[in-house]
Amino acid sequence: MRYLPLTADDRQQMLGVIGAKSIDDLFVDVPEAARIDHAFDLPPHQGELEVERALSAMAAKNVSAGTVPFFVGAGAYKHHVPATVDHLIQRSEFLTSYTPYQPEISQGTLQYLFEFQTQVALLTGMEVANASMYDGSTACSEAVQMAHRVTRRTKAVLSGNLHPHYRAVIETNSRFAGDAVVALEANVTGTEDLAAQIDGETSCVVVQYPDFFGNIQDLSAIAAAAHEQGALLIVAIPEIVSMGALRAPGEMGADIVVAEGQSIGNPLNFGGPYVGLFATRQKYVRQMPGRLAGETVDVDGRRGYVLTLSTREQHIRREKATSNICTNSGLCCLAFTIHLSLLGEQGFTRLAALNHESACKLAGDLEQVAGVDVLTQAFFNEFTIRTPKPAVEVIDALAEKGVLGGVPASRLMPGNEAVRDLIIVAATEVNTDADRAAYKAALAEVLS
Amino acid sequence: MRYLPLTADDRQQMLGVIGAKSIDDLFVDVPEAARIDHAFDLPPHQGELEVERALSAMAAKNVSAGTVPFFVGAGAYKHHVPATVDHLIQRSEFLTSYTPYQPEISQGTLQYLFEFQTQVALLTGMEVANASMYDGSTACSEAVQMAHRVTRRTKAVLSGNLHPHYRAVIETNSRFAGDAVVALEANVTGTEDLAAQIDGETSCVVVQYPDFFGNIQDLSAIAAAAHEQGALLIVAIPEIVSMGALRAPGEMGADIVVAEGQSIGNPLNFGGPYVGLFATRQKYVRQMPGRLAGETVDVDGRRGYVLTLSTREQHIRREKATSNICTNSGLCCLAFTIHLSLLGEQGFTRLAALNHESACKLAGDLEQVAGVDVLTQAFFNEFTIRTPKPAVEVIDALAEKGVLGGVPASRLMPGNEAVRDLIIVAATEVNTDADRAAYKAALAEVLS
Amino acid sequence: YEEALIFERGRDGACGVDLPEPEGVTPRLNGMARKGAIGLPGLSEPEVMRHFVRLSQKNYSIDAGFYPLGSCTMKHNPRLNEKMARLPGFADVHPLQPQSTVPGALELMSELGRWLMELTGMPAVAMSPKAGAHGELCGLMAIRAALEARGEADTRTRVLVPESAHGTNPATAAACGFSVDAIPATEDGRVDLAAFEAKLGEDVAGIMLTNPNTCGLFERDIRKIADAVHDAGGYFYCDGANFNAIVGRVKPGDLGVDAMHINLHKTFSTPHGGGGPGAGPVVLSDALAPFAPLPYVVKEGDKLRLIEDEAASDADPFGRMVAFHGQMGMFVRALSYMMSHGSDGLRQVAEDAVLNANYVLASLKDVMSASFEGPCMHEALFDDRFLKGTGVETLDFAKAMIDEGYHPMTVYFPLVVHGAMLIEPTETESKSTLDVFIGCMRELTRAAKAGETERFTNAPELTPRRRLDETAAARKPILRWTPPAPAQAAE
Amino acid sequence: YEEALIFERGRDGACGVDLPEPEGVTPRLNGMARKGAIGLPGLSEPEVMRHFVRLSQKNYSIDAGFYPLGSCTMKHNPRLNEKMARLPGFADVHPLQPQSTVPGALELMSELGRWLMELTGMPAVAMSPKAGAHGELCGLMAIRAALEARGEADTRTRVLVPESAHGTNPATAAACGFSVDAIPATEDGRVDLAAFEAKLGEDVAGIMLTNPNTCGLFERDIRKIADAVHDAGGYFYCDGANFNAIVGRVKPGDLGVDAMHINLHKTFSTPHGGGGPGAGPVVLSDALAPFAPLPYVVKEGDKLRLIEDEAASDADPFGRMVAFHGQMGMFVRALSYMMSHGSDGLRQVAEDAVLNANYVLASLKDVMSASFEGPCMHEALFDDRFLKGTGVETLDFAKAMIDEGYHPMTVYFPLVVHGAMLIEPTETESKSTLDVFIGCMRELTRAAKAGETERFTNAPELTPRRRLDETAAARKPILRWTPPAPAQAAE
Repeated sequence: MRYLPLTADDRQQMLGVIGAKSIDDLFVDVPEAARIDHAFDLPPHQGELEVERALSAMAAKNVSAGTVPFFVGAGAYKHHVPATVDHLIQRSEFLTSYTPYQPEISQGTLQYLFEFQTQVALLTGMEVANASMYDGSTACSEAVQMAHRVTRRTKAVLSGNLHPHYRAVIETNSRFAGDAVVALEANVTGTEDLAAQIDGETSCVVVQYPDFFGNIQDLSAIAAAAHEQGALLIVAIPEIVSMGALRAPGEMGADIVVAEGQSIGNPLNFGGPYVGLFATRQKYVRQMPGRLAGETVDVDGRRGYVLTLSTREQHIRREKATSNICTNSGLCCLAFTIHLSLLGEQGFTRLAALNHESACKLAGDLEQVAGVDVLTQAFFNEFTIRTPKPAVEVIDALAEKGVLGGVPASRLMPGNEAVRDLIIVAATEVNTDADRAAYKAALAEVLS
Repeated sequence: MRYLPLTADDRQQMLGVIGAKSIDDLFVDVPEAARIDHAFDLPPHQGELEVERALSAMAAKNVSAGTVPFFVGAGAYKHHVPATVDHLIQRSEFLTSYTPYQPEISQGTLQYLFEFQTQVALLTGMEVANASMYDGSTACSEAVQMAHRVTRRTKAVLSGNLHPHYRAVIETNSRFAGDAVVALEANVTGTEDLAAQIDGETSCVVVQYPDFFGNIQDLSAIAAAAHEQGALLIVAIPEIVSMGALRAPGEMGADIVVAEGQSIGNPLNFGGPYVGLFATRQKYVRQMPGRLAGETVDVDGRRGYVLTLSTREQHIRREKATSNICTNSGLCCLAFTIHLSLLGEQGFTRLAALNHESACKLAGDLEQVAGVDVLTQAFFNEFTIRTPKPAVEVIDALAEKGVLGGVPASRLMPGNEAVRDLIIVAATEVNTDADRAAYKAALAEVLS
Repeated sequence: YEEALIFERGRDGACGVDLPEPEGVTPRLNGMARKGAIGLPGLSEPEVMRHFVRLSQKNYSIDAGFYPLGSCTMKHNPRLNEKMARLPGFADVHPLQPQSTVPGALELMSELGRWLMELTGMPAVAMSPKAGAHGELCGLMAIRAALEARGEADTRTRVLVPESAHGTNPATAAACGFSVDAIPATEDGRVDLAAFEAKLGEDVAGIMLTNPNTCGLFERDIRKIADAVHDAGGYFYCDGANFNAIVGRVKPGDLGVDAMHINLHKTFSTPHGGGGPGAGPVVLSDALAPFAPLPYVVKEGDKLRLIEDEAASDADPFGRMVAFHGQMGMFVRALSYMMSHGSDGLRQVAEDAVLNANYVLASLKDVMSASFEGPCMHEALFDDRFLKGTGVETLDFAKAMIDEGYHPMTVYFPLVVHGAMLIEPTETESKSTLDVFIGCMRELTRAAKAGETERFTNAPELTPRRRLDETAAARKPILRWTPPAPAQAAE
Repeated sequence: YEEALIFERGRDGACGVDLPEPEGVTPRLNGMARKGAIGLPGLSEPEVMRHFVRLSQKNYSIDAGFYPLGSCTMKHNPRLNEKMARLPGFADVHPLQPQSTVPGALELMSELGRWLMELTGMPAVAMSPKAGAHGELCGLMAIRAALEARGEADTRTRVLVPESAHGTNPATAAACGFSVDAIPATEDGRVDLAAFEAKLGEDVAGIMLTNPNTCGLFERDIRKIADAVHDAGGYFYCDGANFNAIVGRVKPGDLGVDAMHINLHKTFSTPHGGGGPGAGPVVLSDALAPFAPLPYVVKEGDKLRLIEDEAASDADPFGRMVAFHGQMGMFVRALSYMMSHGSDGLRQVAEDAVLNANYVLASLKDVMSASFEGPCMHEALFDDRFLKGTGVETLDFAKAMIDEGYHPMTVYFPLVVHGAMLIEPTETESKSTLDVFIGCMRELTRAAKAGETERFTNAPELTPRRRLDETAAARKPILRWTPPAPAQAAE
């Protein structure tokens, strides 16, 4: 048992010190009926080699993104992560440290959280950001709860083009919290009339940017409409790389911006762990969920960082906390912070430009396939196409040919006949000309 | 240029401080004719993604040991290395530190070298060991040179069953140093009469243990014969795992023991980097090549470690040094030390037992294949078989079938007709029953 | 040395990546292109590397030292698990790829679920919660959904939570729309059964109980509590944060539990990572299983299928908690850890964790004040009675430990004793580490009693920073770097 | 904290790996089975992890700070290279697999060779030498083999080596059976051309020259030297340790070089690893190419083939230097580095390395004593004249740098100036790092001159150990741990 340092001798000696005859003496408080003495229906311990073989065999059954022409997005994106990132986050001092409640021996974590918060604020164009949430979807739901606290109202209005999973998370949380949700129908061209839904009861309007189908819209008008009714504008960004090319929501009047940070520094991981970004205006900071690192000084007057405003948090405020979140996405923030530090202004904006260009090229290619329409006019690195066959069939047929061609909208909006033939297609800097050509050719075959 | 921190602005400012107009001013001492102004016939800089793609494509063309039934040895062995080892050696403080010439800020390196030296001495049954050589073959050659210094003689006698590459390295070095080498013919059953070659001119006898064909022999007699003539016994161990099962050369009278340490902690790496182990008796320590870490105290009296006896080394003694070695295999020693620390007495001896068992089972299987003879009677994890066809053909045919079945002896002893049909086969703890069955079946097919 | 912020180090023109020049196709951004600069600093790769390596060197970590941090289970994090989680077949797989391209990923989820169900003796598991607190929310939502199905959601709105509970318990209950009612503890550190029973009633949705509890004690009356809450029409939520103490020896399912989250980053060793990510799968009883949230994996013949929407579900899922399928990266690590230990090893985990804690308790109770008689489970609780009159507070004592090379134990929690000090050694510490630690604690205790107060009140002194002004930080929060004013910048 | 030796920590029964029980087949060891215990300590994985993490924390490293270490080229080590070297197709490939199963490995060797030949302007390369000194040996053996072919091996036995040379140069020449004759330096730090020419003769096998030399200066007369040694019937071995200064700007082949090793761990950034492994491929001129050692890769049509024995060789290899094919793991890293920089980037490497060194020289020469006027190449040489009368020696000055957070520069080398201090910043240090460093050096210089002698003679004070007694270590060497005597052990 390679992880267990105690030897049989050690155990005997220790029992002696304790004054116990056997280990069973230490479990006397467990009701006798609940003490398990038999083996579980599970295999015994195994060496590294055996575990590695078994897990590698499972992993090998999956088609990994890096091995095929890959265009799947809809909330998680395949990007290249520099080797430095994964190396650094594996350093013992980051990987195996605890939450920085003891700031004297956690300045490393605290400082990168402070840097992370600054980066998030800059990207979103907001004043402050927290030290992360679980992911974009939970961050979005927390934003709705926060808007309710700020406005003392309980109705959220959701764009029909908010990621269906984000919507589902908000609806689930709201239902149990007893809050109201009004959600519009999906609208592939992004022409819904959201402003009409806002009234004096509305605490917030939630829009996605770029939206679920890839559309980019100016948010100023909806911000104004929300503010007019005393509601907040919440903007959800599933692809944070877009901020290297697009106007920041903060410039357009957003009150809370949440985002999925996976694209920077974090692998796809079949959906998790990811990192939720959460930014808002300074004036709402005490209603924010999540941890915050703040600057201060030590007794010698030297600049340092601590967790601060923790009177918002569950370990202090218990049932009155702004959120129940405790463990967040520390190491994923670190990956984000390192990757973004490597990119810098120049790298990040160029990365965004390359993503956009990759998508523009792909759209141009797919438009040429007979029967395919590109429905999204303005987009960043993701757009929607309509195919003459049900999207699920097309995507499955493409997968058979070794091309992962996107996400059928119907997978996320089951039962919505209007989206049956729509595929959401993402392209990033990792896609080559050969990838695009392979997609185009495979799609033409599938549709022929 | 991601690795270069200077910006164009920086460069201008710095030139100003220096008082140079352009960078060319700093290269004035280069003869004009030798200044290159044109581009080289090489591609321009590339991003990580592009480099990774190109190198991954090359790597993918090779059949890696972990993906097939694998029985190749003859001086390098496929073992499982715990994940902890590779993690630890990548820590910045180990990976990117310099040779520990400044002991105050190198105690980490110095202490593990001291631990490494102790481990090597224990495994080989010798009194002292150095802080590594390049690999087993160069260590063996250095041992011969050291024996010449100790005995003030210049003739080495080599067993015919010394690894042919080790022999070649010794012969090459000896030829240029003007020393004599007597080498016997290879003898697959290990029954050469080496003692007969030793005379009053002989500085050392070099034997391999287990020998090139896998034979295990008691070295006491040859040690006695060497000592009787005032010569030293040098023992070379290409598979250090064998020391978990076999009597140590130190117990049988060896004067210098060298070994290839790759098997513990280090991947196959297509032949390098590896780590040469070098151990000897205390009395010969000042004639040893290579670095040595030694225990001492600091000005506060605390135990610490330094590089010591460096008056043997080239940076102090220049042409009178015991070796020209400078850079050694630091990080590979570290991998060795960590892996062996994880194994400990119990793990290391069990690993050896599993290796032996794997080889015994394989020998039993292959013996059943029609026409195949197992020639080695006593062996550790490697033995020699005779096939009814030339070994090269058999091995190539096996490779076609996806089995890497060993090394044709003729690859290392070209032109020696006696070994034409011999295959040296290694089995380790990584081989499964399925691997062995696959080998047996493929061999039967190839020979049918 | 000091390490400036990246924003103070960067400059225009430096960049830590090389990306090809865009070719310049006509953009399709429809006038929404960003205009001004973002304000990100430019640094080369070597600078970024050194910055973060140096930051890391200001951190304490389990790999470098002992964390006797009660309730947090800071155990060894095997690197095999890191390696496995990075296999491209797990790490480089998209959650929305066709299911036909990810059978191994579904197998992994299913297999981990099987281990969790077998170890807890529970018939169902919800995999998607992203951390312990999120798992609590999942459990309470399932309870609320079950109450809804019974038509009692509007009447059963009160959740009983012991005083000693983690803060997440009441916070979660509140987030799920429940009111919280605190149950007092008895003298012996356990739920006051009489007080508890008195609080039961038709408005009680259930109880949230940590077991072993946060005093490190097993709730002896757990079956009675479970039966009572069930008899009263409520459900039993068990906070599984302390599962490490009983894994392989006790099945929570045998104790009448209806829902329990499992912190994969505690019991199953996925790294804490300076605060996350964790993962909080929730096991569920038959009563709650039908309400498990989307998505979940089902077996259809010899194939696995991920059920992602209600229409495809045979059950009655209460909704969805996250965008995708949960913390796959953590699942791989946890399963790797479980398979490495096996059935026998996991039992040994609990035994050694409990043995280590009792060893610490037995070795310190003559000089420090143990809050309760032993045996304890996986953690030993002390309070500050032994510091009375020394001028040393629990916090000072904790900070003095830092100078001795330790992370402090958990302090001021649980709230049920004064100046609490909660020590959890875990099973991955050796006897020799504990012996040195015990020696150190005895020496500090001696020093405190001997009046060497400054050793405590000035501590820590050997750290990158000494005590930080948290009050100032909170009074006027500085939560991000801001560029120096232009005047200064122009200097 | 102190970290005991593993031998002092281990105990029977603990083990950091889990291996299956052997099944117990009949052994075939023929009575040679080991009898007694080896004496290895037993430790669990967490203990081993912590031990080595803690040891690592006692080391300085390039990732954490600046190494102005002249002649050693301590530059940034990109992690991309580490990742590439660990691809199973490179790391998990055996040197004696059938060649048909390793075409990508041969391609990598061939491609690296192509880069090295193009960058040096040389027609051939020997890949197998395992480090710089081993490369030197390879070069000298090739020279000796060429002399043998000319029938002059017995007469041409003298090798000329400048005083300023690395110690490996004379040691290598001696190992190759040559006698060594030192060439003095001129006032301006370069080879004394007249003295050199006077030493030429029929017994001269060649010259070993470092260029840029170890004073950081380019040998202006290099062509004259090359021509003279060629005219005298000898060969020109160039020590390539300082190739970093000229890569992409100067081809050694244009300077008349016959052989030059390339330290992949210097110019091409493979990590120093606390002392190795390195790699020392040697480029060769047409005159020496036929004698290149086995093995080597040749192109046959569009296939690559590894020539491993003389019979298969069309040339006249002088023999074999190592068991297999060289430092493949280092080759991958170096090629990854080269491809990342490209032709343009490598030229920039040399320019920035030289610029950084000259910047340091220009910024310090008013307070420290520069041994030679600038411009220098990639390193700046100072001597101890500025410390005269201060009571501070070069060594003390170096040790004081440690307390300021730096690795000392190279000291007492080269031997041609008194109390040498050789500073090589490399191209991967930023201007701001250099500015802080320059400030620190100026401050130390001020302190030394101001008589703050103890700051130097007591240094370092902020390190895990202070100055160690090297004399005692050498007088009675303790080179390994030995178990305590039985009497003590029985206590």
